Amino acid sequence: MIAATLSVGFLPLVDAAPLIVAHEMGFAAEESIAIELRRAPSWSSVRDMLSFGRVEAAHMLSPVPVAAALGLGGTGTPLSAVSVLSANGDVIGVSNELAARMREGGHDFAFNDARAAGAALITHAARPLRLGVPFPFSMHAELLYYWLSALGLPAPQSVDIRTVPPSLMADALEAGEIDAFCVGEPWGSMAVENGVGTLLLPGNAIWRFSPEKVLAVRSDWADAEPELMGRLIRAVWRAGRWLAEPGSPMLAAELLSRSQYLDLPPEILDRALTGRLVISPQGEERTVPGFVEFHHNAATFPWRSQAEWIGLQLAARTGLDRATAARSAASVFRSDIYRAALAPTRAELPGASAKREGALDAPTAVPGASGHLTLGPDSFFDGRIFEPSQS
Amino acid sequence: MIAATLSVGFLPLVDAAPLIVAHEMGFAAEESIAIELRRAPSWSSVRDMLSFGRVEAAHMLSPVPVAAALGLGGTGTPLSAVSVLSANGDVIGVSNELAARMREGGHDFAFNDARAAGAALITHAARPLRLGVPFPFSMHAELLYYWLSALGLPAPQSVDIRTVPPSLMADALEAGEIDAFCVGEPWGSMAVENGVGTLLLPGNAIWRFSPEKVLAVRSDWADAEPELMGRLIRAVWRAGRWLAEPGSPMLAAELLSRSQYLDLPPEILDRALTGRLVISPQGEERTVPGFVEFHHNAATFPWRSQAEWIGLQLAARTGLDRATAARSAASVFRSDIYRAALAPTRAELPGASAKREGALDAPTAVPGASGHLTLGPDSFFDGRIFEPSQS
Amino acid sequence: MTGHGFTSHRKLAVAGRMSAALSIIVVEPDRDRAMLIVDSLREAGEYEIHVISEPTGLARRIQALMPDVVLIDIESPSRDMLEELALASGPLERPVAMFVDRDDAGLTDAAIEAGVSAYVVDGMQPQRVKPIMDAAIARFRMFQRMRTELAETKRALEERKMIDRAKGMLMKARGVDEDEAYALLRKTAMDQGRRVAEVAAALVTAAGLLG
Amino acid sequence: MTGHGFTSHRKLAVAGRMSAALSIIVVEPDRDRAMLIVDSLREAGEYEIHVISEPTGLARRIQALMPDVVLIDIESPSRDMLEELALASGPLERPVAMFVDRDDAGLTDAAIEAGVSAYVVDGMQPQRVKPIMDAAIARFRMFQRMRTELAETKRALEERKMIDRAKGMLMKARGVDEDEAYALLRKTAMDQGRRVAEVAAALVTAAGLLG
Repeated sequence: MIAATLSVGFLPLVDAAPLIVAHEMGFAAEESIAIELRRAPSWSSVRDMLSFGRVEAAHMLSPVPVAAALGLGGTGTPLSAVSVLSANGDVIGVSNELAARMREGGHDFAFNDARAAGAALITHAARPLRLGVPFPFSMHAELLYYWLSALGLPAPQSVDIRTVPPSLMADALEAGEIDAFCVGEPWGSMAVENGVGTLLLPGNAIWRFSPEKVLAVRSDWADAEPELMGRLIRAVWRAGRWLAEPGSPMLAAELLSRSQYLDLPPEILDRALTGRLVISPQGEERTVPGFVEFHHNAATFPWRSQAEWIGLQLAARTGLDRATAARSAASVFRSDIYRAALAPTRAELPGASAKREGALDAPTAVPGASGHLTLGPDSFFDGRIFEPSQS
Repeated sequence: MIAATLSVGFLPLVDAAPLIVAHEMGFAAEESIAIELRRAPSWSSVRDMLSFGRVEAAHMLSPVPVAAALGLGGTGTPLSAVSVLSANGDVIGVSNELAARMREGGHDFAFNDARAAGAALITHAARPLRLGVPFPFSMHAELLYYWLSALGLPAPQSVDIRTVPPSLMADALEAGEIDAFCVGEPWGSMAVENGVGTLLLPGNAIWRFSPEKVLAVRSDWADAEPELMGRLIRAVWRAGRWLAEPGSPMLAAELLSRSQYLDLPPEILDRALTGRLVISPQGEERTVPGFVEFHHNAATFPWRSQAEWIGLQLAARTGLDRATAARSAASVFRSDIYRAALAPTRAELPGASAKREGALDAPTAVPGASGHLTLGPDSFFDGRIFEPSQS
Repeated sequence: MTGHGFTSHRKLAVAGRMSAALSIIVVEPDRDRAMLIVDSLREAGEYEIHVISEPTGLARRIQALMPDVVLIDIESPSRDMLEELALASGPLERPVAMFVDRDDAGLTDAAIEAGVSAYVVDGMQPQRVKPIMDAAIARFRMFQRMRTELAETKRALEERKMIDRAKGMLMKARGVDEDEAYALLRKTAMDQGRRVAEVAAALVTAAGLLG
Repeated sequence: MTGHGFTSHRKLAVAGRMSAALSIIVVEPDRDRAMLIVDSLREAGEYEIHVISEPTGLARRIQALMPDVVLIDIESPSRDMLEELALASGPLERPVAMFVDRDDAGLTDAAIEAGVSAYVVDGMQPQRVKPIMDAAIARFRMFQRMRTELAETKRALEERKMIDRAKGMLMKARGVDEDEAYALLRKTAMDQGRRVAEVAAALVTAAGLLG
């Protein structure tokens, strides 16, 4: 008995995997719902599909619903993040020309040292540095700003930020419209594969555990259909749990590669899913533990402190009141809904709904709703710790 | 609890699949036995391993235990065929040079007309026709004799038969030591793949349902260890049943391809397992229904009439008394042991233990031990029917 | 002949959608026991229950109702009856629990190989139906996941093999090398807006037909 | 503390081999019920039965005895207890049947996801143990076959991917085309007496290490 068919918007990215898997592997059917996946060409398009009610839920950049709550961008429709879909998963890449200058200057492309990579980029890039990001309100933009600003290049003020849909990032780099980018996989790898770029850093070299995509719904829909939403959250949670099993990434790459989803060779998708990236057209490989995380370390828990961090970054740039922004932002990540939805499952839920972001350098056991739960490292590259005001 | 480890000899052939699958897919373990597979280089070697007690059971040419019972070849150790392992599965191939002459003469290599193919072969081959078979006592030899003799080339009298181990058949053809061969797969396909031969006929174009390989044991071991033997028979039967499932051939090809078994690319093994053969180095394809059969149509039932047919062919060539030979031969195919072993399973067993060989032109329902059972076509290309005297 | 056919719970329309109440077909020849089972299930949760008294009507009712779960109570089946019932109930499409009073024929293996998610030798006891049904559902799901995973993995492997085979055919037919053969497949796929695997499969099939 | 530990049936040596009598570990705190269960099983077939009275010793006994089947009777487990027991019994290596008197916590899903082959909410009733055990064994085997098939299919796909990846690396490193890259892999494999997939895996791993 299918209770309902839910339309869900997504962008062709590796981190749409939990939604694609929930559908293809039957986790949605187990919850008596059908998921109808609608591919969109850009983030503004997905956001509008959701805001205007053309889809019930969406694969969404975590800062988008926060920005909407702060009155930035969007259509004024309040959105809620009822689950995180994935942590990490972005890559920063540079043009081959810039990469060559950085190599000449002695940079080793070790792919794990944000400080060294940032210093080399700042030293060797032309001014102003032209950076491509998929959307103004995105973890991509936040990571770049945090990183470059911490290293002495005040961003976004001193850089030229351009919005380029993920699938066009390689083209923009090739056309010389940008010097570098931060993008979700597989579009960084596609730039490498097409011979137009070299990868410089994974996103988690800047922030070890950033909430990358969320499952977003209209807040009024969340109020009206708590039961259906619970089914969707559980289906997606089971999909993420399946993705974390050792044998799953290979098969997930096959599912994602199909024409209605990413329509790219599975070999390219394997890179992000296994954390083994090819960083240059010469074929150099780098292994990145935790490159993208769908389940472990409570990856899908929507921490109010994550939303607050995002909200305060946005507030600082736009001059909004910090306390108001923190409050509004924190209310967007619905840990209450997530908890209620997962109560009937075997999910281990954290005892608190906010944490000091950046405080963990190593896997750490924390109190869970029943027993213990392990959280992974979530430190920032510069060691700063964010103390949330809300919880 | 593993009751025993049984050593089983085999030759690297596609029709060793039931034994390899019984081990790899855990059917042996389900019967609380372990199978230790020992690869042999030639049929005489497998026979001797079995006769001298170095293995408990073997993948064996169906005529070998019959010949032993008739006092032909072998070491005098009585052997029993406790199950058929596979029906059909051989191919007849010719050298490229001979194939070219046959093509010039108008033969179409349709791969399904034993009469036309035989006539073309007899017309265009040099005299004496030099034929490679894997062993003197083999279904390969019997099929060639039956076919050529029926078409007016008395065999073996008027042909030059040479024994060549299956894996060396392509080399013998390339070296010009033989003009044609009958061999089990994948060695016919390997001759094609190496560019040295063209396939002329599948074995089942001569006899639609011939018992090709049997599970052979020493008769005294069969008496001493009925329980263990039952376990082995059931494990192999389950493996055959699994092989007959639609999704299995592809995976079977992968298992068989491993270095300890056939050590050949799975793509070559797929051909026999799916009945889609590439018959010439030019890549021509032919589809052969029932090319090799591991389960359907009671393929593994050791019909006493099959053994008797083999025995009488051997007797006719060697001048043995027909009645004695028929009796001795029929006692080698142990339908009694097979029935007892499969009683606890869901196998549908035929009511009788002998049948008129060659009498069925189409799938036919026959009385089974409980309900009905379908037998497939088993006709000879020349329409003759063999009436067994024993049952 | 096919039973009382009463429905214990009507489908609820929620916001224009159907409710997700599990629909259950109960095959129970004993009318009194059927009532007790329905009552017991109703107490345990919100279900849409259809009772049929004779298994002969099962296949037709299943076609009509597409139930989420099938519970079959049958005294002491023969093997043929068991296999027929298992087949009719569609055990690969939904959880099926089979209850027998006695298993004289030792049919446990047959029942489980036929795909039933629960085979209970003790008859259908009203107070025990719910936990058995829950276990059957959980087991069916686990099995279904694995079957999906296996099917998808096989499909992926099959596609790769198909591509390799098509490449081999092109290499022979056009005298090109492997790279060129793949480029040709990819170009055809792009031109036709299809996947490389689809183009490869079409090529291999066509060759088989022409063969 | 870990129970009576009696063995109802000694292993028989048959022609230098062990008998294939199924060995069963029964976890049953109630000594009287344990006796009844052992008697009931003995009547039904030839088994080697070990009874332990407390689940705390289970993991150790399983290591020592490597039983074919584990039957666990436990009144009303908490989720933690259930998962711990399931883990200790090794439900992916052998059939495990778990009997609970009451399932207050609704742990059916958890038990089945943990891999137990039977989860029975009615306690361990001596006269019903045998058919439940048979069903658990049949189900375990079916599941095991599918797991094997899935693992082998994944392995085959993985190997192909590895070969493709190694080919790609060679093409880049040596500037050769796909055919030549494969020929190089095959030659290395033949020289080393290894499979192409193994050589490819070694190459890919080495590149990862060097990377």
